[in-house]
Amino acid sequence: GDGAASGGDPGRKTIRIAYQAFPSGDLIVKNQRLLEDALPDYQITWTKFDSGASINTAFVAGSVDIAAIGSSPVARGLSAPLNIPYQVAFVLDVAGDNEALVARNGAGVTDITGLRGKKVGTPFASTAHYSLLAALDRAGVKESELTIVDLEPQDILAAWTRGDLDAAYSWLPSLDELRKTGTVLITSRELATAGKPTLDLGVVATDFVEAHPAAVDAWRKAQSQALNLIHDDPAAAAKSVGAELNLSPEEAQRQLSQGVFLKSEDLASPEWLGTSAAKGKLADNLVSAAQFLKDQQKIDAVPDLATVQAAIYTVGLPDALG
Amino acid sequence: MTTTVSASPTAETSIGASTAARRALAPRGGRRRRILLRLLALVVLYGLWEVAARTTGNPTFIPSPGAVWHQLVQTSTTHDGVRGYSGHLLIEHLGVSLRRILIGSMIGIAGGVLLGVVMGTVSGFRVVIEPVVTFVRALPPLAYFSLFIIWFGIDETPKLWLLSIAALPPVAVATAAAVHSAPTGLVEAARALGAGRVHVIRDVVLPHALPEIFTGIRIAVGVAYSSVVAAETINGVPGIGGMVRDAQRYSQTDVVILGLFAIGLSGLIIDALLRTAENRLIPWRGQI
Amino acid sequence: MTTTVSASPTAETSIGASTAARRALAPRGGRRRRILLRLLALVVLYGLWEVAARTTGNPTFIPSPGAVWHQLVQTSTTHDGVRGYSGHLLIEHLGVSLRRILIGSMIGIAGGVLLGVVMGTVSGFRVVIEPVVTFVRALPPLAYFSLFIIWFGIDETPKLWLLSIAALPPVAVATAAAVHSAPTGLVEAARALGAGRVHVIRDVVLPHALPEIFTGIRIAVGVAYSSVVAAETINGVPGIGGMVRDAQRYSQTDVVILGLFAIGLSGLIIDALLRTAENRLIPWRGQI
Amino acid sequence: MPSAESGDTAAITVTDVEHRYGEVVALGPIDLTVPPGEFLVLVGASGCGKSTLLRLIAGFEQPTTGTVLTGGVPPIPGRSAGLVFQQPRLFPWKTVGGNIELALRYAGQPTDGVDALLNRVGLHDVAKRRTWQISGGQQQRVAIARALAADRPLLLLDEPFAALDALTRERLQEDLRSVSTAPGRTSIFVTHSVDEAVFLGSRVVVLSPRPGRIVLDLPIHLPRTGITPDDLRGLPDYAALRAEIGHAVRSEGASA
Amino acid sequence: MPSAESGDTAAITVTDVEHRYGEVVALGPIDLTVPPGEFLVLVGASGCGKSTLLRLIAGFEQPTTGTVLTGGVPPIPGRSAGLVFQQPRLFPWKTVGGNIELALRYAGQPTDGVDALLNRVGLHDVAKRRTWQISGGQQQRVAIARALAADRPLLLLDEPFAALDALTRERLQEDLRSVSTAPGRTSIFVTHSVDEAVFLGSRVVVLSPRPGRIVLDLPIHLPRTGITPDDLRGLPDYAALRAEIGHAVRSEGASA
Ligand SMILES: Nc1ncnc2c1ncn2[C@@H]1O[C@H](COP(=O)(O)OP(=O)(O)OP(=O)(O)O)[C@@H](O)[C@H]1O
Ligand SMILES: Nc1ncnc2c1ncn2[C@@H]1O[C@H](COP(=O)(O)OP(=O)(O)OP(=O)(O)O)[C@@H](O)[C@H]1O
Ligand SMILES: [Mg+2]
Ligand SMILES: [Mg+2]
Repeated sequence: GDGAASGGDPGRKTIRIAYQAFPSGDLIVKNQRLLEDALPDYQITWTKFDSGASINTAFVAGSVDIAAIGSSPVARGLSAPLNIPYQVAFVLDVAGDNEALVARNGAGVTDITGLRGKKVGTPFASTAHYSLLAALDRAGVKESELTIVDLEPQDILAAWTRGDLDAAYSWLPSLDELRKTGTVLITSRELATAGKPTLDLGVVATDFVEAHPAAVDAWRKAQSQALNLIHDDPAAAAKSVGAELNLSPEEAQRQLSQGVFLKSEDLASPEWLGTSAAKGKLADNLVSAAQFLKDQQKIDAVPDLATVQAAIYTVGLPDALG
Repeated sequence: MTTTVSASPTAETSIGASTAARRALAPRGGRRRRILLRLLALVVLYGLWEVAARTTGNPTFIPSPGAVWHQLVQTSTTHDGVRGYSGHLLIEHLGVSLRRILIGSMIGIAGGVLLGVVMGTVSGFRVVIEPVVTFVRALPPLAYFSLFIIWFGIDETPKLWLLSIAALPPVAVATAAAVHSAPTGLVEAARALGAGRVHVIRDVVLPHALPEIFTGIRIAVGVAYSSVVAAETINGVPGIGGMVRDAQRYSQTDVVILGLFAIGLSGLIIDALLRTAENRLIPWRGQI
Repeated sequence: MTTTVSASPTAETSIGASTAARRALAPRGGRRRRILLRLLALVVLYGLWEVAARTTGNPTFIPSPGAVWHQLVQTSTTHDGVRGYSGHLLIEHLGVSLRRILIGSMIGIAGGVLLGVVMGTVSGFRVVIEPVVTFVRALPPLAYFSLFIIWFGIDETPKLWLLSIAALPPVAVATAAAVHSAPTGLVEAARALGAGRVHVIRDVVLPHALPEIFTGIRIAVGVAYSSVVAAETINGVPGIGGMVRDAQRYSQTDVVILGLFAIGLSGLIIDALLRTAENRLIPWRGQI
Repeated sequence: MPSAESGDTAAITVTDVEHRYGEVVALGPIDLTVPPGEFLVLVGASGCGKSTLLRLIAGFEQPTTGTVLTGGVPPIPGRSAGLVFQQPRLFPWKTVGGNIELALRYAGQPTDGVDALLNRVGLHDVAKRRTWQISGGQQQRVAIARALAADRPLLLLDEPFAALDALTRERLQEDLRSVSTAPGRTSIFVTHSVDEAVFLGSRVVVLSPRPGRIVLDLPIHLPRTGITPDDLRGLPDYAALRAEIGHAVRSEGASA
Repeated sequence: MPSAESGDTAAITVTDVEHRYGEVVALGPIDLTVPPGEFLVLVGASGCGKSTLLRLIAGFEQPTTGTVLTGGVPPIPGRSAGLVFQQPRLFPWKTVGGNIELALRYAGQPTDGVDALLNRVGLHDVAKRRTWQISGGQQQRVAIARALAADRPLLLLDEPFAALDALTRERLQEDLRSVSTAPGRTSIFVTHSVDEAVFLGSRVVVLSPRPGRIVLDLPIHLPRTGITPDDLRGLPDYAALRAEIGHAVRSEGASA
């Protein structure tokens, strides 16, 4: 294993990208080889990861340069004790209707307050977990008033079918199955509007940013190209995503349609990344996610806003997204 | 390796130079030396750890002994109104998991011995069951665990199933192999005395297999132990595996290490108990 | 269980009624019967599966045999420009994983035998190493895998480490136990003939331990097999474990089942090879 | 052999039996009929097939050709006959007493007979010992005691006294003689001692070296009762029989 | 014993030795000095400690009290003496030939001597067999051959011929006698046969029943060369010695 970190070596023309199997522009970049075409003299390896936690671990090991990762793990990575030296350089998507809290028909739950004393499943440490707790908080339900069960999405489905769960916060594709026999209590889209968005971010190791700024630019360009494709030619986008996820194009398109994909020009807006002059609200969002983790006793301390802002890579914005 | 009456079962064996006299001395001088050696090893390990932690200087890489100690205190007490880790004390996490491991191992061991004996003695049964056992024991628990949820829900049952299925194969394989190589001479001797099939199994085959069965059991308990995280991926809190998993996802390496220590140390104790039982039950070791 | 020259090593053993004559017949009549019994069992299993699939009617829970077969074809061919599953054919996934399992097992087995022999013969060494081995083998791979990632990166090395560490303990425990119970009489016989310590180990202790070592190896390979999904949680594609995990995440239960079949069947083949080797190498089974 | 039908219990009929282990011809062809009540002593060179013959009669081997019948039916191990193997074959997981107790239990006897049986073979204070904590001769005696636990009409003994000193051997010989004179008792006794053969046997069979065939089948007509062993040995017939058997054994060329 | 210093190779000095296994007193106290060249035959009841004494001299046991020296130094197993155990103790993972080959290799001898050694103990065609595919007497002979592989000045034999027929036994006795008359050869030979004791020994030691003590220590002065075995057995001295030893063995009460 080339665990030894050498991302800071400008002479080394390799990019190690960690991706995850959720529908996003990242998969289009991979599938259509946008980055390979843009950087022909770089050797690019794509590695699939199945959780933000393992990507954080890989960053600690110095095994990856660029990654697609949820906002919750990023908040953890930027906080003590991890303090991973990486920069948030892209917003891949915002959770929309593709993540939701669903109550099982027959459980007698009609709204979030009705969850008191019930059993709710969600994958711990995920964006869904974060959203669930945010939703409970908003509805004034204390975490101790219900049982939250740690389950992977596919296991949620199994337990759900058996009737072991009263509700679940999960994402596609298992969410589709849940909705068939349940009612949606809240979606991440609503939480986002209410100021608790969960996002999938693109992060780049700091030493890689410093050594290969041009490559990072090319990567951001490729990502915005993919975002534009999702908006302009959903069918073509779905085909690529479907190929990566072993899904039919129709199914991929349906899943894509439930997420929120920013327009590339929105990325540099104050709402998200912002610019070098004025960092966007993404930093506040990450700080509040960290605060949430601190309350959960999962991290030692919440990083201050300035630290997080320094970890937002806005060099060349908005033009760099061309 | 001499034929002595008084050889303490825990006396050290050293081929090539052991005599009755050395043996007789071993239990005393040996115990002291053993404890000293182990203490020394512990100190050396501690030193290495401390040095490694200092030089890397990254608590996610290698948390310092102090940090782990601090977590031990934190997770064993109620502080700031929070009880231990995820609302349970360390000892509670460990207790719940130990219970699961013990029940799971027990079921697995009982099943394994039974299967092993039947496989070793009833050929018609073996022909069908042996491939099934071999097939099943190659399967990764993580791959079929979801099926367990479908069948058994998310509470204790699937965890116990997983642990049982993890513990069964080593015992079954060891038992079947040992039964299969029952000593012809003694089997014949029993039969010449009028022993029936069941007698032969009870009085010759099983006693002869006992040492190997014990080896299988010790391996099985180890495997069950090392499956506890897998078993507790689902609804695993309280539970030491669930705790470790949780800590891992939040990169709380010190808690992970603490959990590993709790698992490893309790594993050591259980293995020591098993070895004591083994030495008691098998006085004829080395005499066959 | 009689003392015969020609007893085929695969002949069936049935305590209580086997004689030279029966044995001589067994290989032929036995083989046919064996194959018939197994075919029958397969047919019965298939029937049960088909019925279960039909009655539940939910392909996410129990996919039908046909669906799994379809996936076998799909993942073994290039269709619609997509090559197999995740860009690799089933056989490639399996090949990559088998390579990992074999290398990992080999390292683990070599290390296990070495450790076991040293633990069984050098008492000073055992005192320190045995608790360490017992400690380590209780640790769940899932708990320390992230440490491996941190130390060894995300490529082959951590996977091979995990598989080696999974395979080592059964072999080490079995070897140490077998070495520990080396037959006093034969050890003395060798020493009386002038054998030195190393000779005794090579010519008495190891041959005597061979059956148990083999049992340990068979268990170890099984454990390595069942750890392949854990080893391939990170950067596991291509790899059968990575494939299964991926499929699991998308509730493609038919692919999961297909993967389980691939794992189980290749496990069966490897175990059969090991047993053949065992029977060849240990003609004295049952004679001691 | 027509004589097989004559004895209906514990008689042994070996008809035209040859035994091979794979390629190795170990025994025969042999014809032998033992009527009930006989004490047959089997003598022959090392490797001539004595143990093989006993195993055939006990039912542990099937003859390659020919038939073996005991009491008119094919032998079943553990049913037809008691057997003392050439090696003690004690169970190491049982104490000495435990070994005997097991034998008593298999024989359906009360298990308090352990000490009596041990006494009978001249052993005291060893019931609680482990099987490897007694000497070679003591092990052999435990094996004999184990076989005596069941009171079977047919007893097969494969060099049971080989590891015993003269005195112990003589005591056990006398015990065996008194047991085997009970009506209907049949014994086959393998030994290398010609003296023992004449002393114990009502008939002595000498086998040729491998593959063993019968070269001498000699009835011993010595007084069995009302005579001390020393007087018995002093009889002129005794010396003559010894000489005849010794000659038969020696004249049979090289041992295998 | 002062005489210990007289012989500087292969002499055995047993001084005031007692041996216990735990509580069990197995042997002694015993004093015994064996000068080089002696062929000492050890006789005694079953369980009197003969094997124990041999194990002490071979270095496999340490005396509970007293000292054992061979060649003036404490014995080291496998260095000081060759030893034939009471049981054959063949390695089942080796063929018969493999067992002998191993012994030759340990002894630093060329391994092509396997067949010669097997011939010497009267075995042919068994080199390729497995150890459980030969008879009990054949196993015992393989064990003897194995011990003969190394040409040691001190040879300890624990009832080596117990399972052998008269003819084979006589042949091996002669072989052993010719080997042991080589200068400087010392042997200790355990047997239950008084005849064998007189025939082989240059000295016979009789032990009392457990715990064994020396009750008779008898030098045998019979012509060793230029006489046929049969003539030797015909000498009047021979019969007298037999009688004396036989009497000593018998008079020693009950066996342990
Ligand atoms: N399993 C076997 N495979 C091949 N040959 C065998 C086997 N068992 C015995 N033999 C051979 O068969 C012959 C007869 O063996 P058996 O044990 O009956 O001899 P025995 O008369 O009892 O000899 P001993 O007096 O030495 O005990 C011997 O030559 C022996 O080598
Ligand atoms: N390991 C042991 N533990 C306890 N007692 C033992 C042990 N080994 C031997 N003995 C006892 O010590 C005594 C001497 O044993 P040893 O084997 O030396 O006798 P032996 O003279 O060789 O007898 P045999 O002629 O029967 O072989 C016996 O009474 C025996 O029961
Ligand atoms: Mg025999
Ligand atoms: Mg002895």
